[in-house]
This record gives sequence, C-alpha cells and structure tokens, in this order.
Amino acid sequence: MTDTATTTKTEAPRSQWADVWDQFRTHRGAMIGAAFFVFICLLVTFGPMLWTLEPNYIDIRAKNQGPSMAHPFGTDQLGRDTFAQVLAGGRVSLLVGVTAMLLALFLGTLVGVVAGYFKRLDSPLMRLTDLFLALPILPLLLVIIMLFRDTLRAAFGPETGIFILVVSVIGITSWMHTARIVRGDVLSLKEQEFVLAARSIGTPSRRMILRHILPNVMSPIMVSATLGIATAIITESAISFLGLGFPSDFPTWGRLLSDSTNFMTLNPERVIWPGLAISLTVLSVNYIGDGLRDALDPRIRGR
Amino acid sequence: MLNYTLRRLMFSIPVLLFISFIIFLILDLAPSDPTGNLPLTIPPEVREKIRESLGLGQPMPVRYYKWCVQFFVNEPLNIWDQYWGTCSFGCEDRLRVVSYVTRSPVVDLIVQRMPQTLWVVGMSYVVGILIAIPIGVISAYKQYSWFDQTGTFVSMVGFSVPPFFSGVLVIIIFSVQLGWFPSIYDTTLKVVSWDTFMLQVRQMVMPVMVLALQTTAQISRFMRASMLDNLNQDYVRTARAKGMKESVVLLVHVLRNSLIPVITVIALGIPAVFGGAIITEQVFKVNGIGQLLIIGIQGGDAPLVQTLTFIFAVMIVMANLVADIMYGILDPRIRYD
Amino acid sequence: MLDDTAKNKLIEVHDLKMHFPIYAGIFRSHVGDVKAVDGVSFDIFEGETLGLVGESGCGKSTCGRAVLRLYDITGGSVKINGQEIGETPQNELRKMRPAMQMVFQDPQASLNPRMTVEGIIGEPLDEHTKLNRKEKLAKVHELMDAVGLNRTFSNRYPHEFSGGQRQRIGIARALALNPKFIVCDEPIAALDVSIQAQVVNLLEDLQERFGLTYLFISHDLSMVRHIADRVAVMYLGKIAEVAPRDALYADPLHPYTKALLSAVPEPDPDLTTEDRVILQGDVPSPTNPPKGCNFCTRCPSVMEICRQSDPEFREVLPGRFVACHHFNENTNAT
Amino acid sequence: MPDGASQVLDVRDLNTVFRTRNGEVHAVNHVSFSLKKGELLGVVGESGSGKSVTMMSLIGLLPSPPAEVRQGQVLFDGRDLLQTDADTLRDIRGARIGFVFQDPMTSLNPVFTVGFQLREPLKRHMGMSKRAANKRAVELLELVGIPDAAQRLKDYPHQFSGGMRQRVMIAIALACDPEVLIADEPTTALDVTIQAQILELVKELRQKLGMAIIWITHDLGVIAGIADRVLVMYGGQVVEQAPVREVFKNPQHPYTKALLETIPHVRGERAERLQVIEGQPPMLGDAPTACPFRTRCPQAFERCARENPARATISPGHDVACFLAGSESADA
Amino acid sequence: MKMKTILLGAAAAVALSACAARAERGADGHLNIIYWQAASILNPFLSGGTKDTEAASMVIEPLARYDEKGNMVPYLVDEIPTVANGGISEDLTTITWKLSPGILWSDGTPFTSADVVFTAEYCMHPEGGCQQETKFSGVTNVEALDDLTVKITFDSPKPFPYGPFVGVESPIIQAAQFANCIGADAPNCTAENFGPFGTGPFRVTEFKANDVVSYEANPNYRDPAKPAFATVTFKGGGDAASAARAVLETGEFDYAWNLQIDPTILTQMAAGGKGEVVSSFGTSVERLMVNLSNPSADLGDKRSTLEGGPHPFLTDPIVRTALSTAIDRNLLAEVGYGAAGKPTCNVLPAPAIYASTANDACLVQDIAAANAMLDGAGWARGSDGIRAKDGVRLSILYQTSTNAVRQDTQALVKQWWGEIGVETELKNIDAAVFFGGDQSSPDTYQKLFADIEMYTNNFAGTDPEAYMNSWTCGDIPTPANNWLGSNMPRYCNPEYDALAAQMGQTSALDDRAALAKAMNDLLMQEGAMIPLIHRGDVSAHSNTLQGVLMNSRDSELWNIADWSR
Repeated sequence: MTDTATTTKTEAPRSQWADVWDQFRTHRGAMIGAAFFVFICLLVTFGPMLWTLEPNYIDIRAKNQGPSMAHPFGTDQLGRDTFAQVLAGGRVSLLVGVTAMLLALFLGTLVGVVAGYFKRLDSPLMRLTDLFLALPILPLLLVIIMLFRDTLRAAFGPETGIFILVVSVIGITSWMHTARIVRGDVLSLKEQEFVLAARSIGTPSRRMILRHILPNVMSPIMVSATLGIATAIITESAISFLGLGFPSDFPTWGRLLSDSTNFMTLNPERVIWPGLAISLTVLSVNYIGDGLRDALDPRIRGR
Repeated sequence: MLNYTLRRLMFSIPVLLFISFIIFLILDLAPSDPTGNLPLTIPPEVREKIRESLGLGQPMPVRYYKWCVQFFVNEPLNIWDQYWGTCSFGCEDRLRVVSYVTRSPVVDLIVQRMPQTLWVVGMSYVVGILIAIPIGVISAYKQYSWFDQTGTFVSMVGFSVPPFFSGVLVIIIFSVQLGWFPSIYDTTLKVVSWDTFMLQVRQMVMPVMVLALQTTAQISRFMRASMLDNLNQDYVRTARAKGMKESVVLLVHVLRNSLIPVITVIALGIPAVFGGAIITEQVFKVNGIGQLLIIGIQGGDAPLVQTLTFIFAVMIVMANLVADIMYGILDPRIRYD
Repeated sequence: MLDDTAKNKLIEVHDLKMHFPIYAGIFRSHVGDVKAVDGVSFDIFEGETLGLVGESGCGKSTCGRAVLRLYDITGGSVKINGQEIGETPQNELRKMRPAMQMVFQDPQASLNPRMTVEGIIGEPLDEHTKLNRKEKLAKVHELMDAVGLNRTFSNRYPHEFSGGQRQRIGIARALALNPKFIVCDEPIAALDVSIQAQVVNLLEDLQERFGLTYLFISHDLSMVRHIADRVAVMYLGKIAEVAPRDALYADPLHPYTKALLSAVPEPDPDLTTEDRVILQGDVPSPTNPPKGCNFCTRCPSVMEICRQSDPEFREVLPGRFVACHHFNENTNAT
Repeated sequence: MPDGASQVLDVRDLNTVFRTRNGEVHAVNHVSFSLKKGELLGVVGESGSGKSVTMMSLIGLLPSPPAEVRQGQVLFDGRDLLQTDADTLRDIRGARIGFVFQDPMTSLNPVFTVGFQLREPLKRHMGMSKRAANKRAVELLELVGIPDAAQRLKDYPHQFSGGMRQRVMIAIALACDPEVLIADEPTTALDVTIQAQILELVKELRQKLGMAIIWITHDLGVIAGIADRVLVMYGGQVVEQAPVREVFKNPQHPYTKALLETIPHVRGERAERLQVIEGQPPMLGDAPTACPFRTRCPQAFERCARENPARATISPGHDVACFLAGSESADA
Repeated sequence: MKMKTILLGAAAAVALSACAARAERGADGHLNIIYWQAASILNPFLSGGTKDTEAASMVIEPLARYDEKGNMVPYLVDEIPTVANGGISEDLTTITWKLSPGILWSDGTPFTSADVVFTAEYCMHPEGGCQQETKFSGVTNVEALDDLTVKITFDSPKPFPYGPFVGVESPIIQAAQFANCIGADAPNCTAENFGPFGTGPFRVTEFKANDVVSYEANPNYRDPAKPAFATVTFKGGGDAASAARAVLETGEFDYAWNLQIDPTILTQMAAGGKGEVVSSFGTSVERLMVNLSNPSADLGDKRSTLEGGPHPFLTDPIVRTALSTAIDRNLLAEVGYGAAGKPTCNVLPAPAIYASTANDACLVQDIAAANAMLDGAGWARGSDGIRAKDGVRLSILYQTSTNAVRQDTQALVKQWWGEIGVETELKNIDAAVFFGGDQSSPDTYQKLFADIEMYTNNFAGTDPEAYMNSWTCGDIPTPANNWLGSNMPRYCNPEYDALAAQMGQTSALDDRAALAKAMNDLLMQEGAMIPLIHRGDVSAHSNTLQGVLMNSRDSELWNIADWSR
C-alpha cells in the first residue's frame, strides 16, 4: 500500500487475485505443480493429435516391449502402445477428476452457502450433510454403480454412460467436506461487519450471497477443488481396480495401472508410466492446493 | 458433558434409523434377487414360495420393518443369549438376518471377519498415527526445511499411490524377492505363543505398511497445519517468555493444542479406513469385512450388504460422537452443557 | 424538558429488548436468554449526536444494530421519524434503509476485501437508485471528495488503504444515500490515536454539512465528550443514565457513571487521582444478571434495596434520566 | 547515564530488521535507552512505531526468521543479551525479566490450568517441587488480588474474566521475582474500570517488590499516571525521552506535542474542535535516512527530508530527536 | 455295451492302491491350498460353483470318480457296475451299486445304502433347490436292496447310467446329519452345510465362509495310511496372479487352482523354481455364442427370444463364417493360454473319439477371404468403414465375464472384426452376475441381451450326450422357462434334434461317437457357435508336493488322499 497518500496519478488497481498470484508464485512447489499440471493437461488434450497411434491398436508382434523409438513407453501384453494409452487414459482420468470435482464443489458450495446463510435451513442441511458423511462411501459407491450402470449405459452409450455415473457418484459422495468448510466460513463471514454493512444498506439475500459471500469463500473452495481432483482420480482408479468402471478397452490411468500390476516384474515400465502419471498429477494438484492455501491465507499474504 | 453425550446418543438413533432406511431403499432398487442364486432347475412356484418366506412379496415398508425387527431386536437378543447361554423370548423361532448366498446369519459372518480386520486396520491406523504425529510436529517446527519438504513430498506420494499398486509392489519386494513376509494373510492363525505372535506380526507388516502409508500421509498434513496454526499463537510467546525450553514449548504447549483438531480428524477417519481397507484386504487376502462386502455386493447378497453398510454407518456416527467428546475432553474451553 | 420539545424526535426507542436464547440440556430446551439489551429507552433529536457509552459486553453495539433493525428484536419499539420499524418485515424495511445507515468499528472487516472502493461506495446506489454507470461514478467521486479520499483511488481495493482511509470509505458508503440517521458503532476504536481525531472531526464536519443525526457508540468517554450532545451510559444491557453532555461530565449522578469517569486516566501527571473510585470485581454475566439493580454487585454505595428491586429509569432533573435507587429516594423526599 | 551502577538494563543502538519477500523492513532503528533500578519507564507510540518489537528484540522473543537483530547491545547484569547463547537467555527470561502481554485472552495456554502455567517457571527457574511451587503459586495469586487463590489454581484460563486473566499473567511474570518486568500494552484490551484496577495493582506491587518496569502503551493517560520516565517512539525510533512531567509539561518533539494536543480530556475544558495530526503514520521499510515525522510535521523544513536527526540532550534526562528541539522555534 | 473306460478304470485303481500303504497317516504335516475364489458353502448340492464342490470333495465322496484320463475309478464301491458284471440290467434301465463294506463316516458311524438313498431323495426333492438335479434326470427310483446295495431305476433305457453318484458333483451326504435338512429347509441348515460329515480323507475343522476352510485328516478314513497330510488349509480370495505367486514365487502355498492369467507371466513365475505349472485338457472350449434371435431392447419381453424374430444380420451364415474366419485362433491361444490352450474349431474337441476334423479350415485366419465373403454377400463398407446392407450395420455387442485373458481376447477379436468392417462394442460383466443366474439381472449369460457372448463350457466325465442335448430346440432359454436352458444361440434345427434323439437310443460307443461328431459338425457349419480355444485347466503345485494328478474331468483334488510331500 506504500504511498497511496502521495500518489496523484491514475490509480493502479491491484486486485486480490493479483496478490494471490504474487504470493503463489513464491511457492516453488506450487509453481512446479501448476506447471506440471498445465503440462499434463495440454499433453493429454493435444498429445493424441501429435501421437496419432490408436491407443487400442493391437500389434501383437510388438507385445511386452520395452521403450523404443516406435513405442516410447513400451507396449502391453497385446502390443498396444503404452504412450498412446497413457494419453488417452489421462484424458478420461483428468476429465473424471475435474468434472467430479466441479460437481462436488457445486453441491458443496450450494449446501454450504445456503446452510450458512439461511439460519432456518442450517439445521436440516447440516443434518443432511452429517447423513451423507455417515453413509459408508465406498460400499455405497459400488452398490450405486452396480445399480445404475445398465440404465445409463443404455441411455448414453457405454462410455458416456459410465462417465456420467462415475462422475456423479464421486461428485455426490464427496461434497460434504466442502459444504462443511464453506458453511463455517459463511457463518463467520455473516458476522463480518461488511456483511452487516450490506444488510444495513438493504442488499437482498441473493445479491448478498453473490456479491459478498461467494467471492469471499472462494479460497477454501479453491483448496478443496484441488484436493477434490486428486481424490476423484484416486477413487476412479479404485473403482477401475474393483472392475466396476469403464469398459475394458477404454483406458483410464487407474485401469492401466491395475492391469499392469501383474506385469510388474515382467515389464516394469508398464507400471511406472500410469503410476507416475497418477502420482505426479495428484502430487502436482496437491502442491497447487498447498500453494493456494498459503497464497489465500491473509495472515501470510497480508504483508 | 454427560448431557451432551446423552443428547447426541439419542439423536443418533433417528439418524441411524434414517440411514438404515436409505440403505434399505437403495438396495431395494438393486436388481438382485435372493432366489437368483438358487439353481435354475427350481420350478417357479417353489421359487415364489422361497421369495415369500424371505418376505420379498410384501411391500417395502413391511420388509423394512421386518429387517429392523431382525436387526435391532433379534440379533441383540441372540448375542445376549449366546453370551449368557440363555434362551429368552423364544430363541428357537427367532428370525435372524441371513445371508442369501452362504445361508448363514450375517452377524456370525461379520463376527468371524472382525478379528483380522481389527488387527490389520486397527494396527495400521495406530502405526500411521504414531508415525504421522512426529512428522507433522517436526515439519511444522522446521517449516520449509528439507525435512518438511521431504515429508510433504512423501506424504503426498503416499496419498497418491493406490493401494492395489503399492500392495503388489511390497509383495514383490518383500515376499517374492526378499522372502521376509508372507504375501497371504492367514486368518486361521491363533496367537497362543511367542512364535505365533511373531507369525502374526510378520503377516501383518505389509498390509499395515500399505494402509499406514495413507493414514500417515493424511494425518501428518493435518498435524502440520494444526501445529503451524498454534505456533503463531500468543501463548507460545508467553511460554517462551517464561524461559521454557523449546522442547517444552513445542511438546507440551503447542502439541496439546494442536492435537485437539487432529484428534477429531483421527476419530472421523476411522470408518474411512475401514472402508478404504477393502482394496488392501483384497490384495493381501486378509478376507476381512471389506472382502466380505465386495463378495456380498457382487453376489447380490442384500442382507449382508445392508447389514455391513449399516454397521459402517454406525461406526461413522459413533466415531463422530467420540470425536466430539474427545474434543470436549481435550479442550477445556468446550463444555457441552 | 425545557426547549427539547421544540426539537423533533427523530429516533424514539422504547423498552427495546434484544435477547439471545440459550439452549441446554438433553433436549436442547430453552433454558434462558443472554439479555444483551434489556429494556432500553431513549430518544434522539434531529441533528444531535447521542453518545452511547459503556464497557465491552454491556450491549451497546447490539443496541445500535437493533435500532437499525439489523436484528429481529425481541421486544419494544423503535420509531424513526415517527414510523414504527420494530415489527416491519425485512423486505419492507429495505425501502427505509436509505434513511438510516451505519459506520462500523473495524474498518478492515467492514469493507468487502474483494470489492473496489468504487464498488463498495457504489453498492448502496446500486441497491436503491437507478443511476447509470456514469452518474454513479460521479456520485462516488463526489462522496470520496466529501470524506477526503483521493478520487483517483476509486479502483483500488481496501487492503491498499490505511486504517483511517478505510474508515473514510466506510463513512462515504454510509453517506451515499443521503441518510438522516447514522449509527456510528465504535468508529474510532480500531484506529491509532493520531487518526482518531481526524475521523471524529470528519464526522462532525459531515454532520454539520448534511444535517445528520448520530448515535455514536463508544467506550472512549473522552471522545464521546467531544462529539456527543447528550450521553447515555449503558451497563449490562440497561441504560444507567442519560444526560446532556456537559451536565453528565460535570456531575455524573449514577454511581456507575461516576466510577467510569473517574477510571479514565488523565494525560496529566499533576492531576492527583487519589479520589478515584476504583470498582471492585467484574461485570456479571448477562446470562445471569444479579437480582435487583444490575450494578449492585460492584456499586460502592450499594443499599439493601438495590439487591431487592430494579430501580426505575426516570427523569430526576430536567433532561437527566437515571436508574438508581438513590435518586428514587431523593425524588421521593423532595 | 551517569550512575551506571543503578541501571539494570542498558540498550544501545538497537536495530531490528524483518526480512520479507518485498525486501527488508527496518522496524527498530538505533534505539537506545536505559532502565534504572525500581524505575517505571513508559514507552509510548502508535501501532507500528516499533515499541513492542524493541522489547521483544531485547530478550530474543522475536521469531527468527523473519526477524533479525542487526546491531546494538543490550546490557543486563553486565552481559550483552544479544551475544548470549539461547540457553542462558532462557534462564534469564521468566526468571530475571518477566513479561506481560497485551491480550490476556490469547496469551495464556487455553488447555492447561492456571496452576500448571504458574508452576512452570517456578519449577524451571527455582527448581521447586510441585508442592512448593503450588504454595508459591497460591501466594502469587493472592498477591495479584485473585480471591480464593488455592481453588482457582485448578481453573482453566477461560474460566477467568479478562481482568483476572491479566492478573494471572502478572503473577506469572512476577513468579521468580524478576528484576525487570516488561509489560506490553497490558491494559489495552481491558475496559477502563478494569484498567484502573490493574494500574492500581501495579502501583501497589511496585511499592512492595521494587522491580524496574517497562510499560508499553499508546495511551498517554496511562503513562501520565504511572510512569517515572517516558520514551516516545515514532517510525521505529525514539523521538523523545524525558521524565514524565517534562514530557507532558514541556514536550519538545513536534510529534509529542501534536499527540498531546489531539487527545480529548474527560475533565477540565472541552475543546470545541480536536487538533489533528494530518497524514498517515509512516510505513516501515528501508532504514530511514530522513526524519520519519517530516511528512506530517507542521514545522518540517528542507533539512528534515535530508537527514535523520539524532537524539540530542536538551536538559538533564531529556533528549529529543529533532533539529528544532531546544531552539525557540520549537516552542512556537 | 463294452466300456473300455471301465476296464481302464479298474486298472488305474489297482495302480493307485499299489503305491499306497507307503506312509503313515498325517506324517507329512500341513498342506496349503489356495483357490482364489473362496468357498462359500461345503454342500455341492446347494452350490454349483467349482470352488465349493472342490472344497467339499475332500470331505464327501461319490461312489465312483473319473481319473485324469477320464476313466471311472471305484471309490466307495469295489467295482463299477457294468452290463458285463451284471451291475447294469440288460434293458439298461437299472444300475445296481454294491458298496464296499466297512466304510465309516468321519463321525464313526457306518456308511450304508440308506445314505445313498437319502442323498437321492435330498437332491430330487422339488423344493430343495438341488444344483445337481440334472445328475438325477430320468431317475424314477433309488432303493436300498440291503445295507450295502443300492439300485437305481430309470424311466427309460440309459446307455450311460453313471449320472447319479459318480463324479465330484454327485457325492453322498450322511442321512443322519441331513435328515432335517430336506426340501425347503435345506438352505437353512447352516451347520450341516458348512461342515458335512463325509467318507473322504479329510474332515472339516473350521469353515469361514468366503475365506478359508480348515481340514484335518479323517481318523475313520478307509485307508489307514492315508492321507499323508494331517491338516489342510483351503484358502480363498484374491486373484489368479497372486495365487500363482504364492505357489510359484514365494512358496507359501502348495497348490493353486485355475491360474487363468497371461501365459508370459505364468512362465516367468514358474521360472522362480519353487513350483510347477500343471495343466490338463478336459472338454472345455472357450467359444462365442452367436445370438440368432434379435436382442434389440425395443422388443421388450420378446427380446432375445425366437418370438422376437431372427437376428438382423447374424442369421446370415456368411456373416457368421466371416466372423469366424477373421479370428486368428492360434494367436488367441498363444496370447491368452500358452500351453494350456489349443485352437479348435469344434465345440466337442474331446475325448478323442468324439473329436471331429471336418471344420479345421477355420484354424487359419484369413481376413482377405472373410472380406471377400462379405463383399460377395453384398455387405458393403460404409464411409466409416463399417459394412452394411439394406440399412443394417454390422455392429456387434460382444459380452463376456470380467477376466484379464477374456478382455485380451475381446480386444483382439474386436480388432480383427474391425479389419473386416464389423463394429464391435465390448462389455464385460462380473462373473458372479454373468453366471449368477439372477432372474432380475439383464446381464446373465442365459438372457444374452447382446449379439455375441463368450464363455467356456464343458462337461464332466466322458459322455457328451447331455452336453450335446444343450442345443436342441427345447433347451432354448425363454421367459416362459425362466430363462432356464443352455441353448444360448437359440439354435433350433429339427435335423439336430433328430440326431440328439437318436443318440439317446444308441448305446454302441462308435455309433455314439459318430452321432456326436455329426451334431458337432452341424453346429459348426450352421455357425451357431464360434469355438475359439480348447482350454486346459491350469494349476500349480510346489515342487515338494507329490502325487498331484491334474484332472479336468473330476475335482482337481480327486486324489488328495494320495498327495504327499
């Protein structure tokens, strides 16, 4: 804030987000994480355009090969190109991660804000949250997938149907923590004087939430967003391992990893690539979360 | 405190009933038919008879009521009778919750599975916490040091590696290559002597390791954050101003305060660990609760799945309660009237 | 009442109650209330400043917010310009908001950190006027000038300003809709000594310029002495004494007012403070106020009756209201 | 100071710097002062004037990083505290130099009983047994005027009111009979009636125990009633130092004067309009090369922007850091 | 009727008893067996799962068993009844078993003909839900002529009357123990179903459903020197790869069952030297079932039934032939099965006398020929490369159970079919559901709500009659018969039915063989099924374990009494 009093030139507006970015930039882990995450997103988005090998193309003569010029990541037991599969799998895994996170975030924020803001809805909504928290997630997830797989498959096709299912199941079962955090923040925000100030102006609830509450709960939301991506990717891999996810010829990182564990001693690099992809993505996203948490913490950022 | 506990306990009854109803509802939608596993040669009339005997012909609320009676009345009575060797309220024709697939009472199956799950999952949790807390403390105290950075990295890797991968990896390293530990968990082993105890320890090492990695990863992060919060507090400065040693400041003043939120996380994590152990149980053939559940789900064994998921729900609700009570005990500021 | 009747009563608060329920026991039954404000009555005349003083936790801030109906009050009536707002639902109240505004204690917390100064000052205009963007900006700039802020900073965020400047932003926001009445809730408590005077002077200037009426809430008796025309002293949810400023500071009637005034340290080493009244003990909890006069636990001149019955709040001298048994006797005697 | 023997603490040319990402922040610049036995030294200044940081620097309580004590000496009992190793410093803290902090709500550890926290320094520094420490703790609580002391040892901080908590803090600071008590805004968070109680208590304790006290505050009123000597700080440096009467009756630094004029009074004449110090308090940053008050000083002239005035003694025990000090224009 | 097998069986029995009496019972300590599918019940009459019948086979025994070569071996009788020795009546309607004297149940009570009769009653009870009821098909009466003689009467001449009480799926349970468990009560007898008394070499000490069974040597076993192991653990759970690892790499277990994993992995594990992979060929054929009826979901109740009409394109024999020709069976065998799989073009590849050679042309993959065939039939490639004719696209939903090898096969087949312009969507269903027979699930293999499905089927023993009957018109699963039936392709050909009927009347082995071949060839030529691999069973045992004789026609544990270390 330096010499605001003496400057007379045109204002140099500095948004909070610029500050956040400045602080974020100083967190080395977070920067590396963000760079890697962007890199991996670009890679899986545009990679398949450059690396045009079909992930499902079987070249049985080239099975179980190590890395080579033709197959930089080697091939699997049917001679499919691991690199192409990791790219294709990454698309799905990241898409699942991001979409499920967005869904969970949307639900969590909605419930959290409404519960925190409207006193009368607080108790029922939080009971609902407790209820969801009390539901054993993985078992229920499995049951739900068993139940609705075919309906959705019939309606949207095998891939889209399962995608919708996996994403919504992960989303629906992981919004509660966000809701709790957001509610807590909203409750304390509500006591903040600027909200009181807005009320004394007569700002109606809708605008109050959009203008004052939501922008100020963005930070916990962003942090849970990063964690949400990581959790969703891991959960998808668990579902894949238990054989309830996407069709068998539809690669995801989780499936590639679980398929290749049996080849671990025979063909170690096959395990390494999807394993590395999952770990590094989760790691980078976690580091981004860490950096964001620091960057959004006013105590640290303040000065 | 007592009031609070009682109130929470009482409140948990409708919650649990409601949860059980939801679980019942979800499973009711499932396409699994208990007679589906009967041989195909059984004529339809007989099949129908069997369905009726299982209460399947009746409307949903009736079936739910029947299940409730079986689970909340008959099963506890049965445990009572088994324990005391008595026979109260007509123990002969008491209807029990019976698995569709194995035809044995679900509760017996669960009781059979409990020991190994408790051994492995419980131990891994304890081990994980014991490792996590010092890591969290040191990481926070030496924030941004190499130890902190390494700890952060390792715990995030631990969080990001799926157990079906790390499990197989440790099997290949420690069972196949080194031959130190068995890769298959022996559920029939009874600890009666030092040797059997060592056997038990050896067969637990790997699953405990894999599970503890995840626990450690999460709890050490919480511990670190909580320590960091507290290290900036005024009372820490007071303790230093009193001339207390750094070790006392850290391990007495800060640790106790930092543990309060972490205890909650630990208590709330218990059910998740049980649920999350499903994959680890598969990998090491521990055949505990998790594996039972998977089999139940795959086999369409509704009573089994329902009872198990409900038990998970009970555990979560109880863990919540314990967490809150622990909170009150550890933090004298919290006094639930 | 002297010539007070000639003045128009802008605010009339009668028997205002603001209770926060306490739930306890196994069934979360309602076992009692935190009586933050418990039967407070006062009037504020148009154009004057009523100082509301008291120690922390005495309910003065709650009282200020309840007067603006930021809370749904438990009981009593609040009239603004003769219009009862105690029972008005919030959506109807909205239309009346422009007339009554508030300045808050913490200049950091009272400004949305995610909004620019323009956004903050312009928010009331968005809500209550139909100005276009250009008119709005002009109005914002006008307001910024009025409170002594450089108008080129209108795109900046609150954290780029110092405490005193932030408080000016808050004041500009309160002024945006040309209010008649402003509740100043400890507007200077969070500011440095050298800045406090700036803000108080600003408030006085604005009052003069726009004919404002203030309810000035503060724990700082010396500042209140400076800005207020009349002063109300609150203790434990109730008003102990209301009096014109000079009379109150010269001759406090209520024992609590006396103690409060004598406890203020005087920045003069030569002033002997041997005759200071030092109260013993702490303020009782508003959950469980003492029986009788709520000051009876600390009062240096407590009598038997004080522990029995609650003294009536009454006018003992023209324009001077006190709730104390001492004055009940006096008035009875005379 | 002439009679060095009677000084318990002598601070010379202390500099403290905070390292932040945006460069170094010079929070304390060339601060020197001394403290005599049994004296109460008031330190006045607005927030950010460096008064708390100075006192923390003395005794190694600033977190490092980011804080770093750059240069200077802190002589206590014949040794330089800045050169002392951490262990010795710990032996001094709490035993020979006691601390009372501003916010009694957060300065006590919420999860330990008051008794525990009171016994800690006794066991640490005096090697007392728990029983002995307990006995002493009861005495201490009685000393600071907490009724029913033996019983209250078992209570947790949150069961005390704010004033009572500050009494506990004082008891802890006094536990080992320190030679110096540093009180950092001990009454700022308290209500006036409670503040009066605490001030009364401190006066009483001073008479009884006779230790030297450094009392940090921003409230000139408090200083006037309690201090022997006053240190006025602004922008990380000491701008004026004088006996208490001198400061109030014959202030020399423009800041001191302005500060005294802005304060409204409860008693005496009511000023129609408050005097103000225009502008904002300085932001700390680089080491000052000019007078920090120049931007707000009504009498500032060209030299003030060029040079940082050094403290000059204008009468015995009264020194000022202003080019105009002592000259006629200063009184204008 | 002269049965070679019987003579061979008798010879084997002699050979077996010769190498007995070598050791002392229980001398070799503990035996660890891992079945990666855990046993859920020990009563094979209530569960058709191999894991369950095999776990039970160590305890309860049939009267006679098949050895590893498919010969019948007497177990609880002294000799196999034949027409020659008078055990089978001349009109082939009765068979009389003479039980060996002196056999005791594990609880010490004598084994009598009453137990055999009871077992028949138990399984034939209409409400009992006996999984092995087909073993008793045609049986009108089972009676005890005396304590050691049982006579079984059939409703019509049975050229092959060894259904009841022969083989792992038809053991004898103790009448005394199961007396109260007959009919609808059968499933509720938990204690009995979890711990049946038996005449076998072991008895159950502890049963943990879906986890582990513990056995100890049966003190009343008829051969005092056997079994060599005092205790056995029968562990379940995990997956095939980890089971193989436990035997071949870590040596924790002595025997692992059904190692259907990638052959390269298995070879690599076996290289560890701790154990040995064994395989044997029975009658298992991995095949594609071609749905000849229309599986379109629009048909509602008529979906995948004959009433629903014929399949839009799979009824075209050229398409079916093309699909078959496009498959490289040798590669499938190599990739998925290694030594344990042979390419085959027959659904009945064994025993040798039944194996046809008429269809071996399909052993060679010929994409070009398949393309030519389709081109010739007017299936023209569209812009997306998928062939279509009259608006019908060659798009196939191809389902199977979840299993790594099957998924690999699916992927390969999908690629080959892609090369001939056929679009394939893969679907895999958990084995428990796929084979579960759940009425309400749409995913069972009987319902076949897909165009093509893949699984393995086989028959126990040596006689294919019942097996070949699977593809008669009467065996088509329909809603009317609760989808019961094994004619998954919905193949209905009077010519085939006539051959099947003829076989039921024929007793001469050579004639039967000729008929079976004819039926096989008919099925193949009509393309109702596309056989892929003649599969062997693959198991592994540790190097220290001796006496393992891999058997695909009975329980793999059939001779566990002879196992030793």
